[in-house]
Amino acid sequence: MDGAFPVAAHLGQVLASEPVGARYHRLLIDAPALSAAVVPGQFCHLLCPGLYLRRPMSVWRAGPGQPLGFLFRIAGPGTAALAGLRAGDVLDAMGPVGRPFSLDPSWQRILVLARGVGLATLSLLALRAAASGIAVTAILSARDPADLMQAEFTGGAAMDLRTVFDSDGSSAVPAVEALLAQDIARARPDAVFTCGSDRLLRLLQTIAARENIPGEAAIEQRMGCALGLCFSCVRRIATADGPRDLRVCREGPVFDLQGVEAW
Amino acid sequence: MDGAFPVAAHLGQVLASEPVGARYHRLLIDAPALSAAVVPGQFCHLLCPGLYLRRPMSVWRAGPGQPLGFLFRIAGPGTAALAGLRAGDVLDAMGPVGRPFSLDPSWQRILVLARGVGLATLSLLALRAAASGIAVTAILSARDPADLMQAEFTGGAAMDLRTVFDSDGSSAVPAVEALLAQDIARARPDAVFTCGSDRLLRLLQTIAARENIPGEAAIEQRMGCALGLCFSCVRRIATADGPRDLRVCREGPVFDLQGVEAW
Amino acid sequence: MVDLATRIGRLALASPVMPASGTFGAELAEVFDLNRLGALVTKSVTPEPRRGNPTPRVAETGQGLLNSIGIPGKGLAAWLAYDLPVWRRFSAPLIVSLSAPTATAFAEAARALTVPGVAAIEANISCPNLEEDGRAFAADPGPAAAAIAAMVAATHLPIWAKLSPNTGDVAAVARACEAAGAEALVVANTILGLAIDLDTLAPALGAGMGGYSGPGFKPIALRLVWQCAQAVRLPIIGCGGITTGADAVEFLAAGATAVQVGTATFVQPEAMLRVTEGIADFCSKRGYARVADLTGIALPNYPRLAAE
Amino acid sequence: MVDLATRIGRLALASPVMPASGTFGAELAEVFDLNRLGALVTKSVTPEPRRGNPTPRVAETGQGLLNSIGIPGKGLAAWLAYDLPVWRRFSAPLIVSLSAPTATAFAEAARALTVPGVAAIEANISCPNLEEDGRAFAADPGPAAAAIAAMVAATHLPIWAKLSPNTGDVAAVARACEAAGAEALVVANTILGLAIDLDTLAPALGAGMGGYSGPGFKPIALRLVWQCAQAVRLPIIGCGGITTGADAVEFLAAGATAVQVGTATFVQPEAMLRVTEGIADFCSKRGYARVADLTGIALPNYPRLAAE
Ligand SMILES: Cc1cc2nc3c(=O)[nH]c(=O)nc-3n(C[C@H](O)[C@H](O)[C@H](O)COP(=O)(O)OP(=O)(O)OC[C@H]3O[C@@H](n4cnc5c(N)ncnc54)[C@H](O)[C@@H]3O)c2cc1C
Ligand SMILES: Cc1cc2nc3c(=O)[nH]c(=O)nc-3n(C[C@H](O)[C@H](O)[C@H](O)COP(=O)(O)OP(=O)(O)OC[C@H]3O[C@@H](n4cnc5c(N)ncnc54)[C@H](O)[C@@H]3O)c2cc1C
Ligand SMILES: Cc1cc2nc3c(=O)[nH]c(=O)nc-3n(C[C@H](O)[C@H](O)[C@H](O)COP(=O)(O)O)c2cc1C
Ligand SMILES: Cc1cc2nc3c(=O)[nH]c(=O)nc-3n(C[C@H](O)[C@H](O)[C@H](O)COP(=O)(O)O)c2cc1C
Ligand code: FES
Ligand code: FES
Repeated sequence: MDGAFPVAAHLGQVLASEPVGARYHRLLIDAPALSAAVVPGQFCHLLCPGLYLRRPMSVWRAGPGQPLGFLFRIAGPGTAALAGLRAGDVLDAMGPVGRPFSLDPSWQRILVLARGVGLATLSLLALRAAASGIAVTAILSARDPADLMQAEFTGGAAMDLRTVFDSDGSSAVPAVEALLAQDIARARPDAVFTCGSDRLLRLLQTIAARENIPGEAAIEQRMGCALGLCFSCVRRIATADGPRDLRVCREGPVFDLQGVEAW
Repeated sequence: MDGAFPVAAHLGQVLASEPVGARYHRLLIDAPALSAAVVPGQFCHLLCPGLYLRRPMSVWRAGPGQPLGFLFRIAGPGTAALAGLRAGDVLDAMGPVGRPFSLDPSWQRILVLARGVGLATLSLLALRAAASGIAVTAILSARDPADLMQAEFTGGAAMDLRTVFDSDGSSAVPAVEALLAQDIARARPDAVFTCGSDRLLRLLQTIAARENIPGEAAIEQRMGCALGLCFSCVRRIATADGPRDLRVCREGPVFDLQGVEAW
Repeated sequence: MVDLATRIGRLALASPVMPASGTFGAELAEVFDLNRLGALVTKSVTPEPRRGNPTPRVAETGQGLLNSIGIPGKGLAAWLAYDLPVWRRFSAPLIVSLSAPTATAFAEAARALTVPGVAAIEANISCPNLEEDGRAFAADPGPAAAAIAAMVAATHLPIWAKLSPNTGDVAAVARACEAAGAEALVVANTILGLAIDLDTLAPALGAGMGGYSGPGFKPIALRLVWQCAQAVRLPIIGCGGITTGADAVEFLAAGATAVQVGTATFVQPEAMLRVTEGIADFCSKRGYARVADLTGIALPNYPRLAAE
Repeated sequence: MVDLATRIGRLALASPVMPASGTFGAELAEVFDLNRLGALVTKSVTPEPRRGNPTPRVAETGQGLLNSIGIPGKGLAAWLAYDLPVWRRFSAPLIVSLSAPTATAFAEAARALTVPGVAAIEANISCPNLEEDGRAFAADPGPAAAAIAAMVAATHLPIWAKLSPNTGDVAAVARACEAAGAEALVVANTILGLAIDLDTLAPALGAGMGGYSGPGFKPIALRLVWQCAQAVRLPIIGCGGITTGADAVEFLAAGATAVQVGTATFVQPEAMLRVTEGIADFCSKRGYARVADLTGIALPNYPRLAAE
């Protein structure tokens, strides 16, 4: 990785390509330089065999000497093509790109609220926090137990886990609100993070504002270049100088929790 | 093969895919119905991986219970893609299409004059003739001995072979003219056939006219549909009612020897 | 069972899928039963015999085809004598594509084509005229309307106007054709393109420029349908790069009542059957009883009355 | 060693390869050294701040990209204050793409852009105006010439006219821009296209129609260059679907003196370097000492004097 040119298209061999549950898929790639450079919250722009545009994908696993990992829902042709990759195939991953999550070594605890593929985006943050001795409270929301990717999220690290489901009503906003209040009362986090659900984003904004806890959210938008060139990926963000259309690929995908306008 | 619908796109497994010399390639395909239906001189329209249009290719080997064979020069992207096929891959071959060579069982002998990939087009005719007891005189022209595909042409059948080369000057038109005159004097053919060289086509026209021997030539033209729909493949042909632009894919690729206008 | 029947002006079609002119012939009956098509559309017929353009007449571009065939043909008289009887053997309605050098010639030819067995005339006022840098009747509202009006006056047969992408204002041309009495619009013909052969450093086609068709042309053809559907109330037959049922559904949703399939047949001779099945599958999966229900569903001003 | 130097009117470029407006930014310096480019071309700057179009602003078509970004930006004053200093850090000549609602606004903005560090103004008179069904200045010779003439009168900087495919007669527009004093033509901007999202049965772009770019657009852009090269003697900068050196050589042979690479950068961030290397390889393999020797080599009337 050339210091002068931090972003590049890396060709990495596929080490593993496996379905996760009924709707998700996992890729592990041998791309040492890229894997070592990624910071939690950043993403890569992936070339999908047979399609024209790249597709943005959060980095789910990364680290010096570790394979680069992606965990995604098969949503359409691009992700279907990625899921079609086999061990030994080559993946063209451009990155690392995007503004990462903030993680202050002096923090004692963080709280993570994730739903669906938001687990993929927040998992690496939780792992790095746990590894650096920061306690992690993780509230994971899914359709039903079968759809929850708990092991994929924790990666074996010790966390205070709460799981809520649509199937038993426990994922309803009032229920999650009670759970959050309880947890924050029990063990107040220094920061909160969320990804994957607009409903939960709005809920966390309210509670964090009330409790006066800083936080960040990772959001999505349809992308062209993922390099800050095309302005196709803007989302409305409240900033110090008022509302602005900011680029999810450049000023994001991680934004201050209170800045993200729900849509 | 449905009698009512003789032409179809057949999906056949690649049995063998091998280079032949430095510039040529050979494909053997498992496509029983198509292989059994082909008559010498006919061709197939082949889907080339990664390209949009099909490419026309003479059938080099065919027959009930035998694999379907193509022998081609790597001329550009389409043929390069075909040469990239591996055993086990699937080839989409549309056919059989085109007007075949005439072969009259009562004939004693035919003479075949072929150059370059013209060998691929004329080989099946020579084989079927030999198999039905018609003697074959074959004059094969090539750059040099290394470029000659003699074994690919004869397929082990007994023929009176003459080979001429650019490398030793023996393929020069006057030399071939002498050779032809000699051969015809020695063993007069009931019909002559040629493919692969305009120079040799013109030569054979002159001699066959003088000797009053019927003949046919197979010619090429850039194609779109290969089904007679688009009129992209026309060549100027002299017919009973004067010169006409005829479709190589439909009224051809085999035409009366004297009808083909050299270009 | 999805109802595939649709109607183009006075004409009732059993299926919304038909071939595009110049990419179809009776020869295709060697591949499948042509009566499974909504209609049969001939190559463009011209009043006089034409030899067509120099070869090569086709070239591949990465995502489609460039052609400069040049409408070769034996001329109208010979067509009536030799080709029409062949077409009469099929039961699907026969649409004769007509191309002519002047409005008067269009009218005379339309009169001559007013014979049993011809269900409608598709006026190819859009074939790029390479001598004039690709300019065609359909490039401007005036000449387009003049040609259509002349034909409407000359025959009781429905006149379909086939529009060209090679214009600065397709909506104006569409309105002009509607006002002139066209009964439907076919949108669209090929768009002018070019490819250079790097071996020869000369145009890949013998004629220089050519008409671009196939998948790479689709987003443009779809946009033309979208613009026309908001400009006129005539039924529109969408055409351009349609290869799958999904492609066809995009055209129907953008305002088309039927579709034509051209270049895709060169790649897969049974493409029109695949497109038909694909449309039916989409309708049943998504709960549309009639393919006609899809027409214009994506338009801002939907429901659109045009197709009625 | 192949000589890649070329000249666009008064401007000498070290390489014929530059980015296409709206697909480039200083951010790309994180991927490679931008001074390896023949020139730097900014996103279109507008006199007033603009928010741009609703999302989604891009959609994939099989063979390219549809976009309806809508030229968002902070406006000319803020651009001069905040962006120009950033661009000044690079040594390659800076071309500012300018878009404005009226000829007068174009002229005033051109005057304001006449500052050290700006090498030329690329007049984006072709950006599809979606409110007007995609019609733009560049759709007709009159408005195009008016805008160019106003800018030429307002600044000593070279004015490059960026033409649109969305016109019925690109040659006429090209001649009008030449007569109005343009120093070069950029051919071309995106062509209007559409895609329908089959899940929602609505346009895939928030704005409805969008500009089509990428490989599927290439044969059309190449044809536009071919037509313009035969209509004017101005140097032409070819643009549309260029992804490889071979693509670029096609444009040069068709009459271009330089090329712009846009959407390809979204797929391969180093695409412009690959294109540059590909052109050099072609020249050395085929024995051309200077890339300038390729300009117009495929034209019927070659040698063409325009590029001189
Ligand atoms: C920064 C970022 C990180 C992401 N990380 C992940 C991840 O870790 N795991 C994961 O499963 N998905 C992730 N996504 C979403 C992923 O990019 C899309 O699901 C993917 O692009 C869909 O492409 P497709 O061709 O499969 O489906 P398409 O047919 O392109 O789209 C299918 C559906 O996905 C939506 N979509 C398409 N592109 C995007 C996009 N760029 N952002 C949001 N929605 C989109 C479409 O609107 C449509 O509803 C991320 C998106 C962004 C912007
Ligand atoms: C009826 C018929 C039978 C043929 N049989 C054989 C065969 O048995 N073996 C063989 O090696 N080749 C055969 N050819 C030629 C073969 O079709 C072309 O070499 C092939 O299409 C080239 O495609 P490409 O993409 O590899 O090269 P391209 O880049 O498409 O073309 C490379 C060169 O081949 C020429 N060419 C392209 N298409 C055709 C075509 N359809 N006909 C003639 N020349 C063309 C081009 O002008 C160019 O000079 C046959 C052609 C026809 C019409
Ligand atoms: C080889 C070829 C020949 C064509 N000939 C005609 C013609 O004679 N008359 C006509 O109106 N359109 C003609 N067209 C245009 C098609 O009818 C159709 O409008 C165009 O190809 C777009 O559809 P597609 O992308 O499905 O091919 C021709 C197209 C091709 C490819
Ligand atoms: C996302 C995007 C934004 C664009 N913005 C502009 C613009 O602001 N001004 C302009 O003149 N052209 C703009 N264009 C057009 C490009 O400059 C170029 O003319 C067109 O994309 C064709 O080239 P390509 O196929 O190499 O992308 C834009 C294109 C894209 C894809
Ligand atoms: S995707 Fe291009 S600016 Fe974000
Ligand atoms: S290739 Fe279409 S008619 Fe012969």
